[in-house]
Amino acid sequence: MTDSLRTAVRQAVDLVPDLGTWWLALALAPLLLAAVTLLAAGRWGEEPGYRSVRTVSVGAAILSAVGVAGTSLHRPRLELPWIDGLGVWLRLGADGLSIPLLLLTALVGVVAVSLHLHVPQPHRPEAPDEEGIATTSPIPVVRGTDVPGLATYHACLLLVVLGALVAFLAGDAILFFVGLELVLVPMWVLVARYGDPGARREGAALRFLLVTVVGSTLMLVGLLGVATLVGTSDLSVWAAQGGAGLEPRTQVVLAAILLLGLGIKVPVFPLHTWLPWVHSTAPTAASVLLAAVLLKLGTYGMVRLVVPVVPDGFSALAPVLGGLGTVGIIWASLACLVEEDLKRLVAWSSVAHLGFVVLGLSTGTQTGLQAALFGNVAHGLISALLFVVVGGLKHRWGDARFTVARAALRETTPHLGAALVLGMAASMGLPGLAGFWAEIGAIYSAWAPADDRPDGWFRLFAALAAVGGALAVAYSARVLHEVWSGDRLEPRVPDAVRTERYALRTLGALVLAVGVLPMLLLAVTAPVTELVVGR
Amino acid sequence: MTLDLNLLATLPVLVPLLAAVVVLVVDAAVPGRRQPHLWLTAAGLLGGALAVLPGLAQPAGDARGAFCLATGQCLYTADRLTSVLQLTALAAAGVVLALAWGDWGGPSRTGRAPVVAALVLGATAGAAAVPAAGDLGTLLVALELATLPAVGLVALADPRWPAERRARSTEGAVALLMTSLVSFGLVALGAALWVAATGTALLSLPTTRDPVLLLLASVFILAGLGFKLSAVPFHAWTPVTYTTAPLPVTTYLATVSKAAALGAAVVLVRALGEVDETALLAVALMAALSMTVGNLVALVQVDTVRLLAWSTVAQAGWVLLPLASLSSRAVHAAGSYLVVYVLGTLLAFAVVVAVAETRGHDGGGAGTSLDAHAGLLRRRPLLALPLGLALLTLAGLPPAVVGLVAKVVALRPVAGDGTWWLAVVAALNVALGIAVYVRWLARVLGPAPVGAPEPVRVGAAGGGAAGAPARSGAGTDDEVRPAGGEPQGEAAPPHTPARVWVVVAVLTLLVVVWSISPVGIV
Amino acid sequence: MSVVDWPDLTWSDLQLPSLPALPQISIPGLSVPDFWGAPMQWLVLVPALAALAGITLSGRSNRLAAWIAVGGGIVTWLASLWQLRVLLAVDGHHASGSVGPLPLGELDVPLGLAVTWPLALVAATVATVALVVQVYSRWYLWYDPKYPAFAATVSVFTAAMLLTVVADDVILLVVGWEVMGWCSYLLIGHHSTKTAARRAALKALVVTRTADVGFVLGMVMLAAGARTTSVSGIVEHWAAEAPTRGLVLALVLVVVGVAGKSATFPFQDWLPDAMEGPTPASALIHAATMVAAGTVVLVHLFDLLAVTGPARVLLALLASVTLLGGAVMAFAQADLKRLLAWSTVSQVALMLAVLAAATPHTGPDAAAEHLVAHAWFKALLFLATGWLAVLVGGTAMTTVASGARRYRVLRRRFAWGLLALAGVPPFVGFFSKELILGTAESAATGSGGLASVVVLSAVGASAPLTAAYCMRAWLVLDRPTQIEQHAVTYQQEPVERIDDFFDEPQVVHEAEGLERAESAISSSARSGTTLLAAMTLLGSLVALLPVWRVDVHLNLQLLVATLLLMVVAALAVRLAARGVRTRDAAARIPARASLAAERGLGADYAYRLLVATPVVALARAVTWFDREVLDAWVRGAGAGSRLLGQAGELLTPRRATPALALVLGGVLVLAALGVVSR
Amino acid sequence: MIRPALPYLLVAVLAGLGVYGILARRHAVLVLIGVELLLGAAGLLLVTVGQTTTATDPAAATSGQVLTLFVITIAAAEVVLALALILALFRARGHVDLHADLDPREEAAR
Repeated sequence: MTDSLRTAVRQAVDLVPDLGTWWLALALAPLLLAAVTLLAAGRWGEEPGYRSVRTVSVGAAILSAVGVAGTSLHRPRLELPWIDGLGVWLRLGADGLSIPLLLLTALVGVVAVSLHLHVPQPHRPEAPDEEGIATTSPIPVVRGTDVPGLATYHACLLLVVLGALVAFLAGDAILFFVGLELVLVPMWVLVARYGDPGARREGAALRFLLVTVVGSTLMLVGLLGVATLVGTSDLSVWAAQGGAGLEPRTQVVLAAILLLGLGIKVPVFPLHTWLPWVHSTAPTAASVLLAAVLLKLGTYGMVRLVVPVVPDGFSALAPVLGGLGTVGIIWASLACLVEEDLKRLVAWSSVAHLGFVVLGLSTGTQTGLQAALFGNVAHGLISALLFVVVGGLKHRWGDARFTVARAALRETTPHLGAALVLGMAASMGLPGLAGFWAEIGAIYSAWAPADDRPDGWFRLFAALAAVGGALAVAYSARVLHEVWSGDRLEPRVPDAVRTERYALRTLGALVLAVGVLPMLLLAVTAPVTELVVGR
Repeated sequence: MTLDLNLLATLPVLVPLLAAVVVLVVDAAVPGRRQPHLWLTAAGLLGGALAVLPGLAQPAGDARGAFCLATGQCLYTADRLTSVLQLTALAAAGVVLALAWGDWGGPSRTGRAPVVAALVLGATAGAAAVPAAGDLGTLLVALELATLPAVGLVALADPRWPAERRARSTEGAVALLMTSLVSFGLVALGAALWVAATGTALLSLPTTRDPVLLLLASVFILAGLGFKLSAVPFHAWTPVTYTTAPLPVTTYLATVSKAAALGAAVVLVRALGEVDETALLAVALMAALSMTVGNLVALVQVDTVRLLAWSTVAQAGWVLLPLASLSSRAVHAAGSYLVVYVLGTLLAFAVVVAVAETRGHDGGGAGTSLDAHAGLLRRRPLLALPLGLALLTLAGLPPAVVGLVAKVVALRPVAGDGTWWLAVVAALNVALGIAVYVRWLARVLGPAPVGAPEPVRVGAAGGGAAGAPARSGAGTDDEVRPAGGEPQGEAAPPHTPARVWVVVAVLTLLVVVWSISPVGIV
Repeated sequence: MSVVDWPDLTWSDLQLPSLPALPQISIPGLSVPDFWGAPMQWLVLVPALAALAGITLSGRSNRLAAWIAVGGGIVTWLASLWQLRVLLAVDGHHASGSVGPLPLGELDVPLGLAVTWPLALVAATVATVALVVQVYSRWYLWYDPKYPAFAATVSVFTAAMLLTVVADDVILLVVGWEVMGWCSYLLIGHHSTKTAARRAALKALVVTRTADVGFVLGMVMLAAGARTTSVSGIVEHWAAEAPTRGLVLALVLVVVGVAGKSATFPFQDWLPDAMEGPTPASALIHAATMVAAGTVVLVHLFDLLAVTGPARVLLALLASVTLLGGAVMAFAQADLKRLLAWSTVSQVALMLAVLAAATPHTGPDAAAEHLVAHAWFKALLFLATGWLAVLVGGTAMTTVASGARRYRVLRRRFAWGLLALAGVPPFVGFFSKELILGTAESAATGSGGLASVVVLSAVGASAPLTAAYCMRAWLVLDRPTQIEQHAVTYQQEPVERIDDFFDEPQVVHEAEGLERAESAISSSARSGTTLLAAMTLLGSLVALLPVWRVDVHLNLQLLVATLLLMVVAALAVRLAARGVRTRDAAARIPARASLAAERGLGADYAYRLLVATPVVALARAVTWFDREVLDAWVRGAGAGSRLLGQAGELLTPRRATPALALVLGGVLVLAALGVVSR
Repeated sequence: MIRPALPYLLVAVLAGLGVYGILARRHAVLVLIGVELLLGAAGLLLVTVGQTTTATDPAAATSGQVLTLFVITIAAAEVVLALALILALFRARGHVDLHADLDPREEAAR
């Protein structure tokens, strides 16, 4: 059965024409063009209506997704000289490491762009209401309307996706860095201008910007150090050299700087404090992109820029990194147990999940690496799903606190409820859903780390990570207990609108598919991880 | 002793100087004219810039020398980097001229135009000469040629200004002058020590030398240059002078003078760099201090010019940063960074000038405050977008990729060298710097302050709103309400002259093109 | 010493003559194209697909959902039968693949499936019970708008249990294990508008998942040692060497996990609370799936367990305590469903106990057989209870009193179920329990050691206790009523039977008597219970099939002694019940004790005090620390740079002289630095 | 070769006096004189160095003297400008006190 299926798939794939580097152009150009068009359109003359804005941006995102799919299929490589003086080339191309993340980015990009922007309501502190929630509170609008600045909003979203795609496609360290930086300003605008007005959005946006800039600049310092020592910033050369010719001490320093920088972006405990606040402030689509794509840049960077490049340095620091990842798991899960804001809770859970990813990475085994890469994509899908739900809920409720009395989702908004259940189940690492393989893989690989890792410590990490898994169940169940189930029917809020439903279904189906058929992803990443670990 | 004059190579310096002479002659012949002097200035700057071009075209490693000794050492050497710095200085001076055209060309009883024109030409010629200096004498003369006319420019405020304001600009000039005098004293002492240490006034090190004396000499000279770069701790004049000088002159100080100072630093570091790590430590310390102090103080400023002044201090640190390493790329990196910095600063100043002019040019205060920029994007998108690009260039953030590349270039020698502490300080300062510029940018993108006078919209931005009855609030957080329905007495609608638009457009185009394809960096 | 010369029997003497060999039937599954795969693949795939289809296709239609769920159940059941036939043909061991192998680097993850005789029977039992439950729940939740979700969850539950049964890979074991835990959460909390149900669901999930930390770690350790996740590979690897500390630790951890899922002490308290779920869900959880999964997993790993002393002792102690404690608690419950729940606690502990007691010589089959037997009668009892609850409006002992008299159609079902539970011949429970006794005894006298002895005594002691609470339940259910006399003369006209499985049942408020009881239930659900009732008897034959490869001496002395004890216990209960209005022997228990028993002896309080409260306190501490210490650095950096900026602004010289001083000072510092560092 | 200690000592004294003048005086002209002292020290140093290095390096022998001329010329130019500015300051403010605040920060930061 599987063989015939495989043949059929291969034949279908053969039908797709090989456009060479035009695939890359298709992946990137629509985003750029649409973003520029929208920026210009939003600036002069009559602001375009929401329909045309949405059409343009969703169309661009879909086109780009097609381009990304073609790129993943044919894996074209583009090499153009770019900055002569630095020896930086415009090297774009996809490999097994980046393809899953590219596809994730393209998909999440489409989802994020198609979500409706909700008019940020002026924050009004609710008077304590003895009769519970006033039933006369207006039912929020959840469909698209003419929001001021909608065109700019969409342009920013597209730019974020563009930057992430560039970073994932980059075959040059400096280009990767440029992609990383490219997302910052649009993200800042998204949070500062379209964020939750009640949460000091400017402060949150600024903090996001500054903290991540510190991270990426530290990373840049490390990159430049490596580039100078290796003599090029070509990532394939870096990986091929595998740290040969770099002294161990230098490697340790470089790895420390790189990991510190990337650790802020991931974020790794104790550098995580910026994340919950930003998430609780950002508009839904920005949260989705932030969690599903931007955090991945950090872990991807670790796999791409640290593990194969300065292997000795990495293995020297791996116990620390693994330990921090583990502490992050426990820490964030505990925080989730008492967190009262739903969006912050999901953000915290991201910290925990990325803790698993980091733990897997730090083990230095192929199993760990595979689990980490899997966890990257899995977390992307899960967090995107959860943020779509939670963002929608926040808009409907007026804020994201879930400890006050709300209508039970299961009774009033079954679609959102089902998506929340799916997301929470995946988030707790339920087998059959995407999160499981990353979790079990990380725990396993921590129990059986590479030979040069301290066994005892890593086994402790494995045990703690397993405890973290149990805590994840506790907080997920808590959320479901408070939000999903219950007997309240008031205040009524509308269920998921069409775009939300499509988005949730797509993400949910992928969460399930990846969970049931993990080798869809593992097979893609396996050759690369073998190279990375095997050196 | 034979001296091989090769005056052709010195044309970038000579042409502006000749133009200055011509200006003075013309003024003597035909007094009272204003515009011709400015045109002459423009021609002189343009001629200088054209004369640089052959220097740019020469292959790396070659140099055009003039006044060469029999030993082959030249007192004037212009290689490609030097030419780039010269071109930067000349072009920046041209931009400043365009910005100041209305000011300098305005009617004046004292015949200000020719004086100013001659000063600009002289200072620019000095700035062009500094990077090419091959010996201490040339360096000293060129430095002072670049500095003293600039002091004059600061002092020669617009006669239309109120007396108090002019008095302040005189104070600013005094501050600048006093610091420059002391610095010159130090440089002169340093030069003397240099001669004592090496036995020669040439800026190429002989093999026999006294290391301690050489170190002292280099520190003294560095201090003098630090003053011109406004590096900490020689920066104290910067905020005073920047805020009191006329805006175009401030622009001049922030760009042309910086090019000159960097040229001198490059000359010095080239002479010292390969051998003397201790001097490099001094450079590193200055760089780190400048960045940190500049950014920190810039963070709390409420006036755009003061903010730019402190940002200049911080950027001086960035310019010095690559020089703190032994890498052969260092001087080129510093040069590249300087070019990008000048570009960004020019653009920012151009917009600040334009905004200040529309706010009624009373010579400072309200027109340049950060509040004047609030909501600029809604009011004047054609100014706000270039300003945004300029700020992002200075901050080093995409979409102004060129700024980012500049940061990369500046960091690279340090990171490659393994001077980690400095690299980490620099990395932290990237964030600090971004905080500085983003604070401004947020005002530009954000809502206009309620009650602010509604300026007339320019460009195509549907300008019918100003006189219309109060619009409904309709959920726009960026609503600018006409203050009290009163026309606010802005009888003369602020008008941004075409030359400013041209300058803004050209600079913006440069930023954009360089962002897409950063050719010629390093 | 004995007066009577008991014949010396072995278990094989009791077994049926071997089945006529069926080798002439060519099994298509082995030669036909790959598409048909192996039946064990379908066992897992079909219910999973049914669940997916039920969720996605049925929309709001309960009818369509029921078709899908029941259809899936039927196909699954057929697959389980097909599996049996294949197994017959291939001599007892059949392996296959699933979605693997996974490219996980150093770790070999084949994700294989395999099935052997006892487990194939378990699978068949699970499939049957699941089918009956599906049919039954269609009736039970007729009006429930959430029925499609319920049916789909039951399907997933079935798939997960079947996966656990046929898995030959520890990862798959974990998969099935965790999915079951999640499904139990959904099922228990099905009535999510009820606070108690929500709480019970939460508790079930959190308690079992906490114990699963041990399970997962144990499995990971096993796999890490063997560098493979294949169960056969693991057993081969670890059995090759003497038991190491690693193996002991791994198995102890696995035992902890099993204890959680099987509601063994100290994790027992979630199960009685889980009675808040709909009755079909309880039947499924208690009879065939969730709680039995621990037994299945330990059967998979039996070869390792049997050689690991500490893990066996731990299991034996936990199971014995639970076995006796559960039986005692069952006796004291004032609610029929909770009584059954505690009896499940006790019975599952019995399975685990015999696993602890068994030696490689005796094998684990007694546990598997009791699992099968228990599935039949416990499902029957639960479904009958649910039926009765619909008729009388509750499951409290006072409410269900006389139930079996008033609704005579239930009488036989309750009677057979309770008899089987008590282990009375010739019901299925008798055989499995005797097998357990025999296993324990031969292990205790053989090489079983401390664990076997503990288990033997506990099993012996549990028999009368079980009999006692069965008797108590029966006495209450079978209490004669005044109305009963009327029932004879009541209702002679033909009643309207519901023949169509998909017709709406009548709501019976005041149903009295046989016919009304029948008319309250759909005929398919009713025949499901009939099938289960039949199996409590016919299951004995299954228990006597020669596929149970056990070599156990039956000690007839022991057997008779046990039976005698049971009779004595039953009589004692009968005596105690005399004079009580409800005929409830538990009424003799002091009120405080019975109240405490109903509350699970404060286990819930203990959980909260020992686990939940400290964890939450820790969480609060963590968030405080995060906010006030970790984040303070970041905030402080912001505020600090602002302050420093202000300070810098203030310190910047505003006069010419200090500015010049700064210049000169700077030179001095730089020069000094140069000289010093040279 | 004898070490010309006296000139060096004089250089040090001149430089010290210059620094003192710069730091301690508030009258602009006096500060200017301090700067001139500093420059004088530099010139003296140059001359001295030029004298002492004559023997060793004839090619660069004249450097010191030539540089001295440069310094003197530049200093003269500076003085002209400085005096002009000081005059302007006096006209504008009525004093030439360098201890007065130069920085109009309060108004700007208002």
